[in-house]
Amino acid sequence: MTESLLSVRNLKVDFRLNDGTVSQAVTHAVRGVSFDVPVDSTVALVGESGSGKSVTALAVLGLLPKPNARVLSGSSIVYRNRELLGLTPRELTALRGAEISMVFQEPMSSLNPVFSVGFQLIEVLKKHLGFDGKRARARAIELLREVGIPDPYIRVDAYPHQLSGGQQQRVMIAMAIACEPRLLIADEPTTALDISVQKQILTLLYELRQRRQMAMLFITHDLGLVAEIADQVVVMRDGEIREQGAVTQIFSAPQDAYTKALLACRPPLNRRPLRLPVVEDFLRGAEPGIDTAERRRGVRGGAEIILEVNALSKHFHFREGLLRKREFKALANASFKLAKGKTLGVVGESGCGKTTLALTLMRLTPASGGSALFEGRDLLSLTPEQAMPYKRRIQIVFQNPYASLNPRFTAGQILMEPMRIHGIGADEAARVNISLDLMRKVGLPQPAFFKYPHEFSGGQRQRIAIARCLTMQPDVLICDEAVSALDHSVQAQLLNLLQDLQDEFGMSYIFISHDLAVVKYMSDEVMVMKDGAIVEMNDADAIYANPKNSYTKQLLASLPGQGAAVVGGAVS
Amino acid sequence: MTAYMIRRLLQFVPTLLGVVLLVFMLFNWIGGDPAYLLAGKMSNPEQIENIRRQLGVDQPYYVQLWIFITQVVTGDFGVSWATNEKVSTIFATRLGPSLTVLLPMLIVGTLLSMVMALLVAYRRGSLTDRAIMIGCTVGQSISILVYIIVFQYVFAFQLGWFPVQGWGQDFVTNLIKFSALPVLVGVAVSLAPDTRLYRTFFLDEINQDYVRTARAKGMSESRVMGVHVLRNAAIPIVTHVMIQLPALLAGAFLIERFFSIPGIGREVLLAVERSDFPVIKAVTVYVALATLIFNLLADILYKAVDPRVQLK
Amino acid sequence: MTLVRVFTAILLAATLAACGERASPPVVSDGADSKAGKVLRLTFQVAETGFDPVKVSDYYSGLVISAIFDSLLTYDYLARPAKLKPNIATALPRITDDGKTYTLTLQQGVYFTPDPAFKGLPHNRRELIAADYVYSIKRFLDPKNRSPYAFLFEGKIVGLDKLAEAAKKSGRFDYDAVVAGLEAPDRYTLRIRLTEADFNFSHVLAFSLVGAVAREAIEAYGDDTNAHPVGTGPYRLQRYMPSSKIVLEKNPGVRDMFWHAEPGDNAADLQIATRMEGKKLPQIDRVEISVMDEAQSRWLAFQRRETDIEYQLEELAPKFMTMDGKLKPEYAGQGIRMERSVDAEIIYLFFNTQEKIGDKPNPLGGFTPEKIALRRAVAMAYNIEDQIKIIRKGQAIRAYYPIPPGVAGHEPQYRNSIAYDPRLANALLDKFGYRRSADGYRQQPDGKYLILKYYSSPSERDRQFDELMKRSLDAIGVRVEIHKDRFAELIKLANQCRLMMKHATWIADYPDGDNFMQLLYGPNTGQTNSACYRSSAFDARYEKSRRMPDSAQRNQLYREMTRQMEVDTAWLLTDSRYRNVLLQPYVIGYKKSAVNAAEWMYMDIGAKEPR
Amino acid sequence: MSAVMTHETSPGLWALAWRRLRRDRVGMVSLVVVCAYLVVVAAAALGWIAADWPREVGVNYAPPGFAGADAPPPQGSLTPLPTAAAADEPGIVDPLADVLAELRKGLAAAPDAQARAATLPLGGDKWGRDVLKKVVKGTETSLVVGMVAALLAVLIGTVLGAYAGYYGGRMDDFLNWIYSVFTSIPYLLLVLAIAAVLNQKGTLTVILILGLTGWTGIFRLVRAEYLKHRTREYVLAADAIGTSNAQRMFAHIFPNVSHVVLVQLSLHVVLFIKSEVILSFLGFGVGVETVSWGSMLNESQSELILGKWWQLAAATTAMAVLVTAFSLFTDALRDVLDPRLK
Repeated sequence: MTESLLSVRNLKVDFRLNDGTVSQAVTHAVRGVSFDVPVDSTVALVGESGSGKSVTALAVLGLLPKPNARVLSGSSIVYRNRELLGLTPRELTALRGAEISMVFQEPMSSLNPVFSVGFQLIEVLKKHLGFDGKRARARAIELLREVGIPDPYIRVDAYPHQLSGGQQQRVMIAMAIACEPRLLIADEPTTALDISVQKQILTLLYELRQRRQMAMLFITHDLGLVAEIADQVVVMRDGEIREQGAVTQIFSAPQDAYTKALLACRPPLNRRPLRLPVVEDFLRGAEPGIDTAERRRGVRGGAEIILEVNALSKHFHFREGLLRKREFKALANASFKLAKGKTLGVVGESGCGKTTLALTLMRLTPASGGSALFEGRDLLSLTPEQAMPYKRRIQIVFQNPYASLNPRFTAGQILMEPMRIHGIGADEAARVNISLDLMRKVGLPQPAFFKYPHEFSGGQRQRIAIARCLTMQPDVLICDEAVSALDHSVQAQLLNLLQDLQDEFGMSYIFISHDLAVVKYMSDEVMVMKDGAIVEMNDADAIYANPKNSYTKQLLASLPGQGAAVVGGAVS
Repeated sequence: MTAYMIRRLLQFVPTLLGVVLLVFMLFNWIGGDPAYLLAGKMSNPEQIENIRRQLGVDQPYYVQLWIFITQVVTGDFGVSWATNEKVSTIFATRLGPSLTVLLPMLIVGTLLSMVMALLVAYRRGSLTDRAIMIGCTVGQSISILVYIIVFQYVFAFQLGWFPVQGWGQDFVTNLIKFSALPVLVGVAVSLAPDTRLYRTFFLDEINQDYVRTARAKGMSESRVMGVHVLRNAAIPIVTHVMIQLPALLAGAFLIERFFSIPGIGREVLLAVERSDFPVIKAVTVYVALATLIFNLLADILYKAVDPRVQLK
Repeated sequence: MTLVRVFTAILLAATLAACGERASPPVVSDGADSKAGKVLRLTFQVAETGFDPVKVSDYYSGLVISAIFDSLLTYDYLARPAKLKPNIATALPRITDDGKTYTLTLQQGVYFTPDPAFKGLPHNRRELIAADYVYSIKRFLDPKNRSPYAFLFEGKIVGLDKLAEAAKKSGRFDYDAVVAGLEAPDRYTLRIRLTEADFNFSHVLAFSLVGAVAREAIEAYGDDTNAHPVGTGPYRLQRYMPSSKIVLEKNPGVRDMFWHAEPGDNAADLQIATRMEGKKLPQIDRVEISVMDEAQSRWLAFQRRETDIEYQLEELAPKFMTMDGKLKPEYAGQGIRMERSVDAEIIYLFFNTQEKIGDKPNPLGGFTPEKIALRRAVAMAYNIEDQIKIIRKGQAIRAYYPIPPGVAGHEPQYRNSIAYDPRLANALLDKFGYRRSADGYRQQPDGKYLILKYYSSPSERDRQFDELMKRSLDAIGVRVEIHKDRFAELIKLANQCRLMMKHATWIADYPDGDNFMQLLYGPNTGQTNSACYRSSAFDARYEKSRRMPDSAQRNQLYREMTRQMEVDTAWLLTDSRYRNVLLQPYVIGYKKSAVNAAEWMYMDIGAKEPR
Repeated sequence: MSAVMTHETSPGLWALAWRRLRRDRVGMVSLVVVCAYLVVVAAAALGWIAADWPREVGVNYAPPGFAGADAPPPQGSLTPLPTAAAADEPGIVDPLADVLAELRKGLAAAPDAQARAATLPLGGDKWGRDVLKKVVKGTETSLVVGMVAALLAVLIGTVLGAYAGYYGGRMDDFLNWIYSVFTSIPYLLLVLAIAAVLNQKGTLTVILILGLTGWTGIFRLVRAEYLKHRTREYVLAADAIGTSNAQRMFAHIFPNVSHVVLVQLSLHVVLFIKSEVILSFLGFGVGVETVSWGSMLNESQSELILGKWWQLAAATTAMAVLVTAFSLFTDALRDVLDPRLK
């Protein structure tokens, strides 16, 4: 290994869970982490939520939230032979942005909304390079061009909200590289972006690093991404390093069970195992062999149709000018059929109308036109009273497990409520029995019945949400990004559960996600949406193998491992 | 933008109509009959009837309401029943003194509490922060009446630093000499709650991601707080101040009364005591209008300081 | 950028503040400020309403009006009881025709202050003539002016009411019409013919609001006459910020007047007379009046010598006075003087004597013995001594007689027949069957719930009266409910005989007993007789008294009437307030006017020594 | 079957909030102070203490005990004139003359007036009433006024805000119209107008004035909360399972905005206690049958300059301590109920 630019030794960070009161529980966010970032290379810090990866990154720049976080003694962060822990504020500010800079996850909130991007760039140049206003502005425009912002002369005066998410992240990167730092720390720089944009940003970072010969500490939860960009990989879990090594070694011969699990739990693109391996399997030591049995997907002609959607539209109106109204078509003429017992995957980037489709089908927002025939009746034209018996037949699981359960209800209350409304179960005792039964089915322990949502993890909450739907024995279950907010290892568990339930109850799924791999794994048919319209629909395997629409092609091209040097994601 | 303004201005109409109706009902229908007061010490029914005719209060309610609405539209509220002074003159002449006290009070108070709030927000959780916050809470818990009584007694009377009360003829004298103590009282009263409020504004901003970005860029703490945080926190503060002003116009009556400042608030009290309906009507409508306009101004100003805001 | 806006706002405020003054009479252009000369600074505790004599009724507006306008007659500055004296008239009126015709001759060479209204005349001014008084008196009855003092002339002057009646019909008062009872046979003679004999009409002519206005000015200023007084008096309005600041300056063209008065037999009067006699009037060049609502502010201001004279500090009196009515030595030592007098007013608690209030029975009204007993018991239970000692802070004297000191007809030796005696009041109520129910409060003799309603306005002062009333009536087991309403509303209710019990104040319009005794005259119910008291015994005597000049016979009638009122217990007379006027050491010649007129023209400012 | 399960008590959000509050020292001290006041209020309301506050036990303006007594004032200069019989004027007959004469004879000699204290613990007011007892009684009135008025305002604001925010559209337009009308009218005029309409009826009027004018801020906040919550996924989920609008508004959303309402309730108690003082100054305070901090401060306005500072000091202190404690408690409450801490 070459000369080390940054070396972290035995880093320990404690967090006080602060709510303004005196003594608090302390969590050990980072428990003795050591790794090196060599000159002119990329080190990826990989881990799921709570692994301590971001805390480690923030500790390098001394940006840990002041009153709550504490770096324990014995820790050491050495940058070019200088100990960073214990620098004076003045020394730190001289270092930040000049020698070491950082890019964050949420570009929108990380840029100051009330200053133009030019102002924010110029600020750095003035501070560290001592440029005067004119020179700084010229340099800012140059930087914007370098990170690929079109029309940099104009955009330099734009405010962050006037740029797209990808452009905002480019501006962040421009700010980070403005003073030619030797080390760039990128903390999940692509996570908040649409898939097609993710790819561009990754490429940009990759190229910049190469061109400028700076080192990069790349932090991510997505092991798949790492393959394309990193030289070294550090895998973290619960504040500790599970494994570190060269990227090829990690991908080809992972030593740690957790690393192995992380690699295996993503749905592969080229196969469709009956079950996805989960972390527990690996940690238990019972490393599952490659399951050769595969699930057959696809809708064959003549399948029974449970839901037929025709020309479904949803328009929103915005005021424009004094009297004019601008129409925004969130959903335009969507028509499709859902086969009984099958899964229809819906993919598309943010704003494509996926969620509007779900809400409209659920009658949660009124449709502007079209019909949705369920057992021959148009669900959308029913009166609220008429719709009541159909309500339980179509149910939905939402994306955010933290928002979709009423925090003031216990799990039991959440499960009992729909049964009471629809008169399911003979009496309360019967309903309690059904609830407990379902809870077991979705993998929740019995005492959970009396617990409140905040006592559950994200995955457990989604299980409750699923159980809530099951109480009504729906025929159609819409999963609106139901697993997107979860860690990959948890995603796998939930996907397995959904699959098991479909097998048991024969429900039809409308599976909405931006995650192409997950959709492919789960779906019989896939529907691609863009700007409120369905651009392509076909059997899952067909569409992935042979996309017809140019947009579909573009989307699929952004899948990790498609056309990149290193084959990642679904390494076999 | 123009379309937005026009639409907002059109929205004034129903609100003003509501104000007109409510005021008309409250004061005309159920409120007092000024004829007896105006009739003087020895009034006979005939005189009362004459006065009622002169004032137009003998007309059916719908006619009076219609007259009121015409007055609102034309902006001509006629003359005060008590003094025969033109109502528009009353309003115009009382506005100056009110503003001479209110604006310095608002400006000094806002600046002071902003500085205090910024300081304690930066040192949040520290002993200073807690001490100042508890001090503010205590300060806030004392009635404005006590502030006025005690300040007037101590600063004007015992120490003689200020005139006890009064109002002069030229702006500078009024501002320097007569407004000083009322402004001081006003600032003392508003300092505690405003500091507390602005502190929360600052705290909301301090935890934002862009602050971390600014630090990561190597900006000094003073620049982070004084430029990045301040500019963002200024948005709710400016709005708060703008929206306060019309309410203060009639709301500073205690200060105006104790310091004999011929402002709007004192005029309102006088008008109510005298059942001077034209003045009450005018003040209500003007203040309501001012409230609406200042709300609109606050929104426009909001746009000026916050580029994210789109006025549609 | 925010700052720029703020400064714009300040500039705007400055502009507004500069426009904050109402335009003063535009002729005043000389640097009156620079040669201000002797300045008298004082305060009003209540805002004035304006300076058009026919449009105002409040005390403070009246004071300013008395300094700007001239009435035909006036009162001697020092003589007490008040003594009439010619002012614009060359002598007291010739009263002929058995008190029905009044003839006066005016001084020549008296001019109105210059004003643009007199455009075209030399120096923009005009001489005062008898026709001005004709016009000025007519204005009181013009319906458009809705004058609060119309009653001074209503039904009194031959032919004038007919003109007013016609004006009500046509909507326009014909000032050019000839009125038989109001004539100016020549430029300087005024003849007034009354509908019936009235020997007190001279008081009306001396009333400060019956001053001469100029028709040109009134017509020129239209609705705004309240802010543009144009008179002949010693002062004119120089600067006016309504409800805040009034500045008077010496009328530059004032007629020659010299200080002369008849001092009473006391040292104070004599001292004033020695210092002032023969001086040219007025001595004070400028009077600056500020309106200050709060007594605390006024007292602090006086103490810091921001004001020269302080008229009324009732509730703060203990601050500067000892219990026996002297100025405290620490203030006397500074040379501050106090001029103490009793106001020509009475304060009384009236009981509604009508049997019904609206359509509900009035537990307090009627003339059956048990109703009188209830009123008497209330009167005996009400603790006047506490009212004077605690609410008035000792700054009032007991009132026993409906006519206060200093007013013709006052009886200093009169003995009241109702004394404070709650024990007797209790016994009286027991006797008449007002039994106590379980909660300790009394019922009506017929077993009905007894509840008395006392009315007052929502001020801190009135709250003290409420407390006293409740304490007093609790002592005899009578339940009282306090009703609060705005002043205007209370007047309305009083005129409609809808108030059961309330304190009322009557301040003399002119120093004659009739002004007070009419308060109990039956036909004045609905006007000034708030007790709605109707007693044939009283009314007969009152009617008789009206046809008499001030005399012993009239006083005898007044005594009987007073006794009758006591027997029927329509009122409980409580007190008349002291007026403790504080004067800075250099203020000379102050004596409280016998009527509501300004003293400033008779006063002077001496040299101010450093404090 | 539920009987089989061991009923583990699981801490709900309220219980968690309480746990957090228990750890907040300032918050707990404030709570204790507020509770102490409530105990005093309860005791006063039940008549256990200060029931005899109207009794005049001291000399007028008796100074507080620690300040020492004033020199006794010289005996009253008011010597009333002897009374006369009505009959001394000819022709005037007093119908009660005989009765009175008879009764007068029956009355024994007047008992000696009770001796009055020269000093009182916290001084006396102008009638010689005990300021300490007045403060206690005033605490009762002011706190009750503040709490009941706050409840009223919160009730109005919450119900209207819930309807406006939840339903949106026409309902929102209409309620917003009422809101903007109320907020556009100068508060002073609104108070005076409503006071005039209600007529003076004592404590209840004060509560009504404060409640009817003070709901607007709560309305705005609750409306915003409902606007936010009605599109939250848990509400959509509740809609999806077929709950009614009323169930969603009150059973689902309300518990989740209740912390906002609770904090507003607490804030408004303080606000209204302070507003009561201003109402008293305007003459629309409580009636003479009771006493409040506002009426005391208002009385003491003119007393201070006479050197009688104790009523001002007592009322101000009592109020400052409560309001401070209440405000600090509100802060603590806001902190522990902050949904971000869940």
